[in-house]
Amino acid sequence: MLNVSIYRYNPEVDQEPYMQDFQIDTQGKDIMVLDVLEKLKVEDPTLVFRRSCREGVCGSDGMNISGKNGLACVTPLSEAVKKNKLVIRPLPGLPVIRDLVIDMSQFYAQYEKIQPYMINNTPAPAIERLQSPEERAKLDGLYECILCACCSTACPSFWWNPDKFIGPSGLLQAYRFLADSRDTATEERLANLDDPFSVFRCHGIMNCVQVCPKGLNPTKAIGHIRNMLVRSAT
Amino acid sequence: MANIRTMSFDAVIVGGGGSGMRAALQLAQSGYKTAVITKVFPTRSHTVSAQGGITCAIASDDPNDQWQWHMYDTIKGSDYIGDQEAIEYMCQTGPEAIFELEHMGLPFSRTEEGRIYQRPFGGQSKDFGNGGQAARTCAAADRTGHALLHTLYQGNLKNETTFLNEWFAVDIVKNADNAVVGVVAINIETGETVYVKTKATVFATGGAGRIYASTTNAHICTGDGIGMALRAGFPVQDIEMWQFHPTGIHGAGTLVTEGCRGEGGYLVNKDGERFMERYAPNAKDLAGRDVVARSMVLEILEGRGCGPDGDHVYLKLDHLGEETLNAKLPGILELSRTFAHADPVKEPIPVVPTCHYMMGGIPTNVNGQALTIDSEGNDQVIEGFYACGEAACVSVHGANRLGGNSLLDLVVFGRASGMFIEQQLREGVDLKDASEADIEAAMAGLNRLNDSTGGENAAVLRAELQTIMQNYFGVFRRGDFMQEGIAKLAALRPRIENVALGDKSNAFNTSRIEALELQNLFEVAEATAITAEARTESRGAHARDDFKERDDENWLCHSVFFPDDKRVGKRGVNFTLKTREAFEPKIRTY
Amino acid sequence: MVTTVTSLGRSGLSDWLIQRVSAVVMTAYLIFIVGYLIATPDLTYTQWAALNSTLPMRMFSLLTILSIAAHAWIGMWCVLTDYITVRLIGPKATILRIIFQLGMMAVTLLYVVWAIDILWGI
Amino acid sequence: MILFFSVAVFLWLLDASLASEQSFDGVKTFFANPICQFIIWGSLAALAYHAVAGIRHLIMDFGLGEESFESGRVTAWIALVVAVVLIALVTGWVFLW
Repeated sequence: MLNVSIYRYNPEVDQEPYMQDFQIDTQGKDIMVLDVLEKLKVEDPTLVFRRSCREGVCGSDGMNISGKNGLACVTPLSEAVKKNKLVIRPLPGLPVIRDLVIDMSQFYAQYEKIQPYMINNTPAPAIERLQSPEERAKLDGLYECILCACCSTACPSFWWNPDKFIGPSGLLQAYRFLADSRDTATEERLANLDDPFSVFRCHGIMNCVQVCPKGLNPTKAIGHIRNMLVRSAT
Repeated sequence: MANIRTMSFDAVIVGGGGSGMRAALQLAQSGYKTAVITKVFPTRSHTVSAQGGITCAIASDDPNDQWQWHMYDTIKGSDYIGDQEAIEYMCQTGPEAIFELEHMGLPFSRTEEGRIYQRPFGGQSKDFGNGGQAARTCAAADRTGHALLHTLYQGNLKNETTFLNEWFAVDIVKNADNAVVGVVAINIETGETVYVKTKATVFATGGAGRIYASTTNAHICTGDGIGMALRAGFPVQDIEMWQFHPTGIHGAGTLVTEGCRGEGGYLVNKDGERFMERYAPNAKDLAGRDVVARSMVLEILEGRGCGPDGDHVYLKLDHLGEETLNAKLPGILELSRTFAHADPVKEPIPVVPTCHYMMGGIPTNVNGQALTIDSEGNDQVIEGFYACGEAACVSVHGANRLGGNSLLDLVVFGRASGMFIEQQLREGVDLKDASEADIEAAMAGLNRLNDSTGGENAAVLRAELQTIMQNYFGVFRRGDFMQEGIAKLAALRPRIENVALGDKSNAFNTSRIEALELQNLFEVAEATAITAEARTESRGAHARDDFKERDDENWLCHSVFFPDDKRVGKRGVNFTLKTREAFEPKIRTY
Repeated sequence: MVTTVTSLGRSGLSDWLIQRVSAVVMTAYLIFIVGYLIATPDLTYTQWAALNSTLPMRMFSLLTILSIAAHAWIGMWCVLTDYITVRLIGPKATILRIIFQLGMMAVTLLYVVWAIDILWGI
Repeated sequence: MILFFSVAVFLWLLDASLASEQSFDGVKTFFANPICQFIIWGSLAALAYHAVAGIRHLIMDFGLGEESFESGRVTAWIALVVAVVLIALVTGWVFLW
């Protein structure tokens, strides 16, 4: 039997959050953490968590699994269980709505702030805008972000200033558009980032890199943004 | 009790996936007050899981490519019950829709010339089947759906669409004229129930793959739009047509893109034989999906399956080399390592045909207007009601969808619906307001669930439903078996209508949502079962042991399921092309 | 763009650059002084005073103290805006932070004046 | 914080050592007092650690080490080891000199 400890909080009932212990028979199989949650929800329908694609591409089920942020659907028990115990908490740093569901509006607000869309006001050609494979390769490691918030909620700078520091996820996306040969708003984008908080609160702690379930590297992207800022200023 | 808050919009789109967001984008750009009701944050929608690409004749891989060839492939793929007018519209408009997406920033992979990279997919040919394999599927590595969905969300952010994120539409509100004037929806976070009033209700609610036990579909693919439409008394079309994708990861059900075979991968049985050469000598592993899936099941049934239980076959990719795999199929490497514990660089992936796509849905015309059929058998537009994407059956897929055509379907018809509604709104839409009683009627199901006291666990009932569908309505079907399945479903209905609500709280109550989803799943399953039993032929994805041949005399038509009397009717297939004479049905071989 | 009035350079980039340049200056000074002290174990007052009264050395020391001031200002501002924020401790945070900041600015200024006084008072 | 206030200590030292011959000698005797030694040691140790970590950051800012998580981990360890060595040297210098 596997011991599972889960963070519980229902604002309608509970004065404050608590950890609830469950036991589950996994029959020794190396299933995913999400499978465990699904099984537990059959027993206890009041257990609440988000999930959708169950294959690590939609970003719904980001949570703190045995101390590390990750996606429940692609985290096997063999990685998450320590001493026959699995501890599941919501992603840290943002308000909890209920159980493992957090209020991500602050996270999304930072994403929206970087103007996460292509800006190119030159007349569009009748076909696609051409882009060489080399130029396109610059977007690899950037466009794959699934907005799961594992990185930003692992970042102390984001914990302290979630309203001012854009956070690793938003900055990765900021660089995704800065790096796109088709985007023409580079100067405007850089100007919007050149304050002491938006980018420069990154202190290179690299928690984001450690937890990203897609293996992306926001710290590196932030470094690129900084270099672009330096170059544009000189 | 009907004293609920009303929110008003010019247009409301239910569903924040690819087609819903494409429609919303069109309307938001036009300046009309548009809202998207979506039960998950938009980028969590199932479009995100599409991998291989979006098929369209943009003439990048082959400068001489023609949309007419794509049209021919699609009609042939549909086993001739795809509406030719709709297919013509899709293939012809496609390039424009793709270039728009590119201009919006979709990070397509590129060719040396800087154009969009295209890869071969199943069922693709040049020169109307005479020029060999074509490469027509536009790709962003093997994450095309993800790239597409995020790009569309970004476009909507830019145009300031209103998003009702994590809201769940419960039922359709109809006025005295039987026109659709909005939906009742729940804000999942607070539990508040609201009447969302609008002049145009667009259902872009996606598929319902979760009616089967083994599916590539996300947990959220529960056919909510189909369930709502059926409960409102509106018919669905070709709902028996379910595509089984040849390559779902054995055990997990996770999708492995057809692009793997497009890039040169192939299937082998336990003897290491490339068996598709026997079933489809020309196209081999790139035959239509229905053909490949059936061949795989036959291999397994005839004892040539792999693994200790002989219940799957292998997809071989290692001969492509690590570099190609990393460049072209990075997502597949990740998925296979995670879910199959197999590294495709070194070993084959265990795969099995898995429920993937609902070809049927709410019948619509090319403008996205939902249709019903009157007593004389004529199409009749349902005022105020639209559908696009997988939930709709504009019928570009007929009895079998070609790989890469779903993404094209959703952008082309999401866009078309948006453009048409824009025009309607400009001309003025005059629908009677819903009465208290009308709203009350739409609340009935939810109220009954909220007041429920006894009943069985939703998860248990759902599993039972999925098992029935898997066992009786799978890749191969047989009349007596299906009748048994229908009887089992009939016995299940009262139990599902009486499902227990184990959590009555208002704060982010996912149990309530799952109970409502279960009822939607059931409606889809029942319609599927009854229609499948009625179609006494084999066509496309619908393969019957007791009627092995295609029967063009009786069944070269759409099936239409009417929920009120659970009757299966027929509707003619459109054989009118604007640009040339229609393609007549031929025997379909690959 | 997040606007703020109490940071030194107002732009994140200039703050960041100042932080790096001042760090280089301080490191150089530190290495020089430590090296000098190790190289001359029996340091006398005369040697020490002579060294510090040359113009280049005075400039170097001055530059260093200015670097310390800027470096500390930016660094402390960062720490204060991380931990003493309205989010963490409520509306009194702003007042509290301004008090801390004013105190820090006063001390920093004092350091600079004091240092100039020392260097040119030899 | 420690560093910020230790600036005062160093300035005072500088002031005293440069004011006159007597006060220069005063500084020398000051160094013999264990409590004062400890204050100096603490300030220098903090400075050493801060400087090493700062230099690591400078190096990373120049994009060396690919900014990968692995190199981050490795350089953090290196920085820590170098800092410990320096602090040991500082200890020797302050207390044994």
